[in-house]
Amino acid sequence: MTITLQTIIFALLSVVVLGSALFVVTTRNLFHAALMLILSFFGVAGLYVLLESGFFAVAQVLVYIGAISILFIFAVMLTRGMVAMPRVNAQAQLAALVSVLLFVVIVVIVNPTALSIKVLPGASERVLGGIPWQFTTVTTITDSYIKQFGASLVDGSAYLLPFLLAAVLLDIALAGAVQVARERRPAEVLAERELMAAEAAEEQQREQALDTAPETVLAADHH
Amino acid sequence: METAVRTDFGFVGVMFVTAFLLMAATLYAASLLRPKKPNKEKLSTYECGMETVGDTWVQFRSQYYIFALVFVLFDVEVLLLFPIAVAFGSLSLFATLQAMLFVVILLAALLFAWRKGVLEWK
Amino acid sequence: MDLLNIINNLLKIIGDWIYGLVHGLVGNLLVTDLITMGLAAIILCTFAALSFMGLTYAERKIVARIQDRIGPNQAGPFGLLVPIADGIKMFTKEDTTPTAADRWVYNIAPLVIATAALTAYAVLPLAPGVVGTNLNVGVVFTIAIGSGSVVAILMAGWGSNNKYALLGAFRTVAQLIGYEVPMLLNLIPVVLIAGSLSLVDIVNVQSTLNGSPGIPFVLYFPVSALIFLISGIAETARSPFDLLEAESEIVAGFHVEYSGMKFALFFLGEYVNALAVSFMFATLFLGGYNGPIFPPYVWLLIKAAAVFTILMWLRGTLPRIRVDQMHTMNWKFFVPISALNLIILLLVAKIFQPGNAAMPWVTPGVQAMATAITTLIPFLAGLSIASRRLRSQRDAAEALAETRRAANRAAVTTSMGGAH
Amino acid sequence: MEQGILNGIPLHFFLIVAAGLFCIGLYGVLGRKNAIAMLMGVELMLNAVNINLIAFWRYVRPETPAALAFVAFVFVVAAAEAAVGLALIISVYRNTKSVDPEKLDQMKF
Repeated sequence: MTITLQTIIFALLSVVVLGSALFVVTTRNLFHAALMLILSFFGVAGLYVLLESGFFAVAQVLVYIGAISILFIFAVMLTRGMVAMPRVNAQAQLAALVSVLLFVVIVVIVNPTALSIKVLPGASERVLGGIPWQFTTVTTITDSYIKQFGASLVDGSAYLLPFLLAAVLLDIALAGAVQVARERRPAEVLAERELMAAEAAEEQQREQALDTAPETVLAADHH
Repeated sequence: METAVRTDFGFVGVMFVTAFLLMAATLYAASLLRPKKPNKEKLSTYECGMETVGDTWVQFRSQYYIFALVFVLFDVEVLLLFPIAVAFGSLSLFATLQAMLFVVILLAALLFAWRKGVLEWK
Repeated sequence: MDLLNIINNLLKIIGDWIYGLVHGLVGNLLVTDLITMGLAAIILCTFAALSFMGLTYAERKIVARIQDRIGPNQAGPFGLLVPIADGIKMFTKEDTTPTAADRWVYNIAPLVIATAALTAYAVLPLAPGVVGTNLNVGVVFTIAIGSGSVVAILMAGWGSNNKYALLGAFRTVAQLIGYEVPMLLNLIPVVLIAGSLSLVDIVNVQSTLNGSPGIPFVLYFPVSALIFLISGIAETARSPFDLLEAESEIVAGFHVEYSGMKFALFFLGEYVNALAVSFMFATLFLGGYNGPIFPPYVWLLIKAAAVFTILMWLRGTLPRIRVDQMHTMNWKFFVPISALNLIILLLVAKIFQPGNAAMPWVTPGVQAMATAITTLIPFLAGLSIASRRLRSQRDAAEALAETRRAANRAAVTTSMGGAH
Repeated sequence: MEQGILNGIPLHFFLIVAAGLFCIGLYGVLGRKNAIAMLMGVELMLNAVNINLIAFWRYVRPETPAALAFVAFVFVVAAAEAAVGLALIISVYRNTKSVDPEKLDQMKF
């Protein structure tokens, strides 16, 4: 393997991504965790650049760093006082074991030198879902991939349905989140509680009626 | 063998590193030049001369979070609209109508938030 | 090569000469690229930092003139040395880190904001063939890199461990992310017509070269341009949108704990961002470096300076708006109007697309007129509805206050009558 | 058989980094005692998925935008998930003053 500028950058970015991700899952201070999450997202954007998909690198910065991280930081600050809590729960050691095992399994699977492993008995070459695992050339891409992608989003025979469903999903997510997160006025909350109490009382009454005179109620229902 | 650098994002990286180093150098130079005479009073948290009461965690209103929610919605929407805008020149009328429908669906979310009264600054 | 050509392509010629020089010295293509890119980055950063110094002076002078003052006039002729004096002051001022602060976060925040602001200049086309990098996603990049300053502000607010800093940071971020939405929404029309996210392509579409229509996008989308500019001012948190800072009323918001050079970096970030918004507006809507007679880079500077002058003018004349007005204007006017505009534009720009065989009379000029008129109508309608609504609200509030006053007067007179 | 290599980086490098990120995220989801930290883990996992998708797109099928569409929808889903999840956490915190998922053993508040 030859060492190029790209491999050096790749190594640096990998260290940044994995290191900051480790920091995220181990630190006690949630605000620091959120900052390190941002660094990790940034590193991932760098990996996208190395994969020559600049649009998604920028989109990663715009959506993950510019929007989702802000949501996280706001949530950390709104649930104040929870900055230093116990880091891990009771099953943390088991979780670590599972994660490490999974990692080992994935590394064994994607390791291209272990050609002798066969996924199915009798299979000569790893073929997963129609994509030959071993390929010989990497074709160059042009800038038109953004255009292609954009056209496919509104193409009825491509991804139009998921595209519109994504809009609906965002709609529902916003509606639900606003409904859950908004602070209601005390009067509003009280009114709702009264309504719920009234409903519960009604329910109880009906049940009592059922208990005391089941036959008559059933008969009334029957008619 | 020489490899040509892909200069498109390469320059962004160089610019980022250069800007960061220049600014850090400025801070370092300032740290050499400036006096350093700290005392307890000077290093206390600034609150117009009063002693600070309580910790920094005053109650924040979830209003901020709701603004961030609407922002996230539109951010993701615009992200999906940019590639469509790039491809706009060759789109059919049907495809354009679908893109319009997409914006209309998301505008509905804004109207919902408006009706719920969460866009008010109270 | 004649003199005119040399002047027009001055930047490109210098750049090529430096590249050739370095290549001659080093010989290796990779190393040459790296060195020249580093040089270009240093030049761009220095340009931004120097223009920061110049702009502070220009702004003080111009705002002073607007407000019938003289402005700085002591240091040097016409006070020209004031920026240098400021710089020396900033460098030699003591820089405290509060004991309660979160050290790392507190110290890195100003670096992040300045770096993010400077990196945006990497994609700015300065003249034909002279651009830091012709990124094929340049437009999105300039907006995306702005989220760096949002993160930096939150870091500063948190790191200071000060109630007012944190509250100020929250308010600032609410404003910044709010006004990012109309900014993004009004970028899309430009991309629709240009068919590319590259800033160089967008500038080229606005020139008359290569058979392009040569119409600046401000004529296509006057409404979008206006909303983009106002959102841009709000994005950089300048007056009249500087209510999070409100130097004359409350403590300075998220950077209350900062002093010395770190404070200067926040200030630099703010100015560099404002200048970047001016350059972006000039590039996206005013045709960038295109223009007759003068060399391209001069045109770009003229346009950006004109936009920045508008910014200073607004700062000198308009009163600061209230926080509820600011959010209402954004969420209830700019965002719905921008989205509505976008819906209309998608349809109109598609129907009036040049090159349609059924409608051969449609030229880019016709398309521009169609988009301009169809977006102006809902904008003006929305404006009149909003103003009528606000006026009726204000009238109602005043009527209520008047009745209260009358009731008070009546109560006072009766009580006085009882005393008699 | 020679592998396809892009700029000196073979495909499985990206896959292994993505696997590492995924497993770290998984540990975050399973092992943290704080609901917000768990959501951070989920975001890390989604990022790992995105790396895989883009890597496969670039190395194997750069001519079709299928993987890109998936990536875009992962962005959408990640945004929606973070928005709703954090809203729930804020709401629960308002009612119980806790963000520990193990304490949420009541069906209503």
